[in-house]
Amino acid sequence: MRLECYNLNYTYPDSEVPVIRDLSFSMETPGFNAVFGPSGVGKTSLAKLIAGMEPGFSGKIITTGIDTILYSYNLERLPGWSGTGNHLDKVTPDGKQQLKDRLISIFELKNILESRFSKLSMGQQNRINLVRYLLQDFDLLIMDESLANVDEKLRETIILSIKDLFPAKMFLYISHNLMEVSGLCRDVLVFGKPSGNKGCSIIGGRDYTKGYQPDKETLDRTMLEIMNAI
Amino acid sequence: MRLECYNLNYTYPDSEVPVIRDLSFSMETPGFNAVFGPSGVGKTSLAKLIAGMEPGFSGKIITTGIDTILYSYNLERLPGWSGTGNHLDKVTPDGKQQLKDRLISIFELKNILESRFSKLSMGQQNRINLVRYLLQDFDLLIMDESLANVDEKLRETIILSIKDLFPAKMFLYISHNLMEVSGLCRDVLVFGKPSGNKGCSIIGGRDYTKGYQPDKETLDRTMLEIMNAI
Amino acid sequence: ETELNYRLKWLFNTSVAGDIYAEAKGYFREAGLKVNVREGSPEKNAINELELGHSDFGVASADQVIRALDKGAKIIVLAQLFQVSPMQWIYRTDQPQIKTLEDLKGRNIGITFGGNDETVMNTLFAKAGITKKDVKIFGVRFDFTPFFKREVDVWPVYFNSQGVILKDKLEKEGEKVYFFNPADFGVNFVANSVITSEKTWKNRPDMVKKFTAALLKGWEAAMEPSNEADVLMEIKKKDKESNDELRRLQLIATRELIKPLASIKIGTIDTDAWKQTETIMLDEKQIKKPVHVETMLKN
Amino acid sequence: MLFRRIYQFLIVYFIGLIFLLLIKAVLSLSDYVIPGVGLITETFGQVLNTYFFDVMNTMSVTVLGQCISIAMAFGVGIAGRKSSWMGSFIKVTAYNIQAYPIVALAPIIFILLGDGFISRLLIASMICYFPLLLSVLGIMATPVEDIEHFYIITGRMRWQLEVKIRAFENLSKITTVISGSATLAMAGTIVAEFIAANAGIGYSIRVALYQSDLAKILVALFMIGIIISIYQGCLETLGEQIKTRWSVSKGGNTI
Amino acid sequence: MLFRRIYQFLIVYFIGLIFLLLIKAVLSLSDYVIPGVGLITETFGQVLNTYFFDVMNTMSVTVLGQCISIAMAFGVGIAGRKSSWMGSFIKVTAYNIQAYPIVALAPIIFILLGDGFISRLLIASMICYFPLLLSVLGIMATPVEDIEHFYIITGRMRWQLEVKIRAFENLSKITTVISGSATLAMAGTIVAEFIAANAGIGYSIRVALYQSDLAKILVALFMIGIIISIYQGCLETLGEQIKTRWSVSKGGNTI
Ligand SMILES: Nc1ncnc2c1ncn2[C@@H]1O[C@H](COP(=O)(O)OP(=O)(O)OP(=O)(O)O)[C@@H](O)[C@H]1O
Ligand SMILES: Nc1ncnc2c1ncn2[C@@H]1O[C@H](COP(=O)(O)OP(=O)(O)OP(=O)(O)O)[C@@H](O)[C@H]1O
Ligand SMILES: [Mg+2]
Ligand SMILES: [Mg+2]
Repeated sequence: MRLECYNLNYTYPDSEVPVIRDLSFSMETPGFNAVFGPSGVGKTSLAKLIAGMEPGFSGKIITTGIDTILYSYNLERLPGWSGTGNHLDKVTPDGKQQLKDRLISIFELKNILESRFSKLSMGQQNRINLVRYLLQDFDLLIMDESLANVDEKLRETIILSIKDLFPAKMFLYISHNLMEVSGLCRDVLVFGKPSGNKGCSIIGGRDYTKGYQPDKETLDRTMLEIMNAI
Repeated sequence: MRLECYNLNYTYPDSEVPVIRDLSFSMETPGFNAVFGPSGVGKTSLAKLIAGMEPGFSGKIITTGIDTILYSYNLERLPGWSGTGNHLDKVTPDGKQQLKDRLISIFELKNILESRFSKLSMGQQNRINLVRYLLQDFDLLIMDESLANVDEKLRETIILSIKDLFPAKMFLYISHNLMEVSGLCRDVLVFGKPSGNKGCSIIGGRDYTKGYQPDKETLDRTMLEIMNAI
Repeated sequence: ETELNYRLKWLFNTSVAGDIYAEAKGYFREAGLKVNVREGSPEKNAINELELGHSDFGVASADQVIRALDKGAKIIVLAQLFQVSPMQWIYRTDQPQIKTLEDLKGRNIGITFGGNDETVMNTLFAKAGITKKDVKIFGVRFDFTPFFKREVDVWPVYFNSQGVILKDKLEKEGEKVYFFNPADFGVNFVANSVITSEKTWKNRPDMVKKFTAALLKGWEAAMEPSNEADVLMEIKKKDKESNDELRRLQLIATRELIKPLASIKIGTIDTDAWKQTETIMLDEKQIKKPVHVETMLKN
Repeated sequence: MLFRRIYQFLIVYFIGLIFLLLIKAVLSLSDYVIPGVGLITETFGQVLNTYFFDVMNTMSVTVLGQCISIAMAFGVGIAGRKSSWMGSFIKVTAYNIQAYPIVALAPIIFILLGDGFISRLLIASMICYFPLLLSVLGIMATPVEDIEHFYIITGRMRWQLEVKIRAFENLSKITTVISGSATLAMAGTIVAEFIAANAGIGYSIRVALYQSDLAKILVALFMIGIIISIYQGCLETLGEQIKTRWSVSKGGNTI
Repeated sequence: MLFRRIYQFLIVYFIGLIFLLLIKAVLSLSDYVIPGVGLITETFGQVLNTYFFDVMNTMSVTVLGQCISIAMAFGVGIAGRKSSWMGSFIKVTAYNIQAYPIVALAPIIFILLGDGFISRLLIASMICYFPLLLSVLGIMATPVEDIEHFYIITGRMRWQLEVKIRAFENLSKITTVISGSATLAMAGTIVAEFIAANAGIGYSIRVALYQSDLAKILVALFMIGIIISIYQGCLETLGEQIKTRWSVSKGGNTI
């Protein structure tokens, strides 16, 4: 099971400059992988191509063994006519009740299940949105800054739990947090600065799991490696 | 010139639990200060109280020497009928042309001034939005996760430049990035976990300025101090 | 050349043949007048226009005139166009003919509520001692479907316009019709007349005379059978909607009403009929007090 | 709120009346063209009672007609929201029928349905529904991407849900249009009565019009105005309550 | 697009016609109740030409009337968007005037304005503007907080800007309503002609009704339908272009 891209090129319909130029990479699944790079470099665009939301690219995206791809992002909203807990129940497939309760407790959402989405803080909105995606059936879940407004500590707990709970799934985590990406992810697809000539490369992260003992030195090395690839 | 709060209490109109309970603190201005704390703890709520956007709180907010308070946040949008550069021009007060050009170059926005806001990446949207606030006349600018979707490197450059360019102004920076808050800010108002009994405290950050030499040890100590206050 | 406006009561059609003809043949111009002949409707009535100064002359039915007098308007009647009221009822010949008012009993009769056919029919009922229980009243609107579908037996029409059209339509389907004319039963409800405001009549008597003379000359000429082809051609220019044959039949019908006898001069005001009209309206409580309409009739 | 509506209506009405009376005075017109205060007051006394019941009669059709219109507008709006062939066909049908003035369609309606209550109701709803339809179409055709995305990508989107999401996000627009359309339903019913019925205020207006009795028309306008104000006031209050119930303020999510 | 509109209209029209003819056949109604194919075809040939020019005449007023309506709707909508006393007063006025059927107002309009072109135009715009107003009110009264916040907090908000922001964010709703309201303007003009004018298809319909000539009415409906379809097709194309120009898709910002 691999996610492979070959010679991907993409230009937005009403734009002239391509956002993605001749991108090729390959990632093994399952695993918690990341996409990293400066703002505006094309991470979201790539994610949408992989999720099949933007047609009209050239090149190949091969997803062997990956049938269901979900794309989630941090600005999504839940409908407002009832509490978020209610919406969560509605989209929980049969048999995943326990998983739901587990996630609610990990994501620290117990107290806000009664609230309407619009009354939540930004981090709460991020979390409730991500939970409903995790409850769906998927092979690959793209999380485009899905936890951007959550505090670092909780974010780490969440990511480690996701890795623990979904060992057989693939994740593509888009984040601007270098430490997180270096420490918690397996393969990191790093986008070089468009102005530079670095292109894209895949760098191995530390892929820590629950209860890890941080090894400062190797982590720093990975971080440096990633920064150099930009 | 100080920003002082005494015995602040606030409960949202349609809610029962107070978000802010008996909060008192005081910050000297000018300076680049931060508000830090777990998601959902009341940072945004406090910011809105200070900006005068939510009436109906009890307690006192004293803003001596602070006349104009602006509140910016990361989900704001610019109107869509013309390019972002055009909108920026429209809201640039006379005499601030140079500052505008300066900021555009620091924020790396040159290439996107022609684009409509909706076509920008999230980080680009964050940046163009913040630039227009910096061009206004203000004494205190609250930045509620205003750079949440920008990569860390650029974010640091931006913050250091802001400190450099606006030494006489006060900033309240709400962020989930511990390192940034510890290193770059002067006073950090840390919100304790609502479940805990820590309350709020002000912890001094390293307040680095342009061209700083990071001192790992003291920075780590500050970070620890902040984490302990939560 | 004096320019003035003349507001008709209804749309251009054959029943205003004389008005069209007077203008077309230049009778007004000969009298030194330039007359704009304009169509009317219930919403645009001549009496309002006279007062507002939008028109100088107009056509109104007697009930309108009497009502206006009752409300203090100053109206002068210059000529009575219809000697016989065109306001009649049509019914099919497969129903017994209405020979006496008694024959109305048991019929399903159409009435335009608020229209003057209601007033006329009520008067007829009163005359014959018929109560609302003896007949079935049906509220009429502008479309004829209920009559076509035989839901109503006796339907109010303007004899010389709609009457002709309906007669023609039914005849095409092999059905014959009768007309029920209230005048045959002693109810003379005056219809269209030429009017002007008292002010105009007093201040510009010359112009009034010239206008009336030219108009009536137009009517005389239009009703002259030998001019028929020419008249029809002039009408056709204004009323493109109906076909030639219908217009010819309408012209014949109009002649019967405008000039029932060769001896009657067109425009003659039938003072008794006016008085009767006023009496009827007073009885029907359409006006509050006598208005002495006869004092406003200036032939 | 309701009270405010009523006295605001009274202000409007009396400004209009004074304006007419001024014209009467300036041009020294007779009572026939513009009735004087005396005549209006007298007519008021005479017909107020009758007209009140006439308007109430009309109101009963109005309310029903409005309900039907709302149902029709949502039905057609939902069916025609897609830019597919069928959606466009439904729109063309709806639009074309609307372009026909009701007076032209009335004969056909009467042939098909007779001229009873049903025709009156149909005409009223036809006049009222179209403006509703336009709003509903506009709302239903605009995606709310940040909410709909989840349901689309997970294959959970059903048309009912789509409609619910879009309606909820535009709740205040919808309540504005619905409570505003009450006046259209009223006007529609009156027109229907004007051309078809033997009852209701529309019928009374027709009679007054035939008799050129402007005083009666002014009284009718007064009665219509006051009752529609009350009705609308009630609708607005109801709308507010629905909004609060269904939880309002999609805004607030961040600011 | 335009072509599609036209043939879709033809389908609608002929379905309606066949339906009528079926009723005629089933109930064996005579030609004077529902005209037969022969009579319709014959009438078609006779009046098609005249009616075409009548409809074009009507169209000229329609277009002007629609422009005025749009201006009026935006004027009143913008003035009445606030929930202040004045805003509510303007709304009450607009709503009440709308509740009055035009037939009841017509005599007053004629008294004030005479029966020329102006009255005709006024009546047409009054019928057309109200539905537009409802949409505009709904849109103008709903804040777009994430865009407006900056301008409000920096004290830069002017009503023009507010209107521009809200209009732009709801552009597709507004174009739907505007292009849809073309049919209302048409219907309004026809009604105005019906009661006021001596030209246009409304006038011809009145004459045909007076003559009880359903065949002519059917031809008139045909001409109206086909021309309104073309007009609307053009408006929609224009709307699309405006949307593209003013840059569309407020959505897309993140997804
Ligand atoms: N719909 C669009 N049309 C045209 N250009 C677009 C569109 N969306 C994004 N772009 C441009 O494509 C580039 C890449 O955008 P993308 O959103 O993929 O960046 P990103 O890597 O996700 O950045 P960020 O970290 O800021 O979210 C940007 O320069 C952006 O301006
Ligand atoms: N309009 C509202 N009505 C009721 N409760 C609200 C409202 N807005 C926020 N809250 C609640 O108040 C609490 C604090 O919210 P606030 O947005 O201030 O948090 P925050 O510290 O900014 O969090 P984050 O870091 O996630 O943005 C949350 O529990 C939230 O659910
Ligand atoms: Mg992105
Ligand atoms: Mg917040």
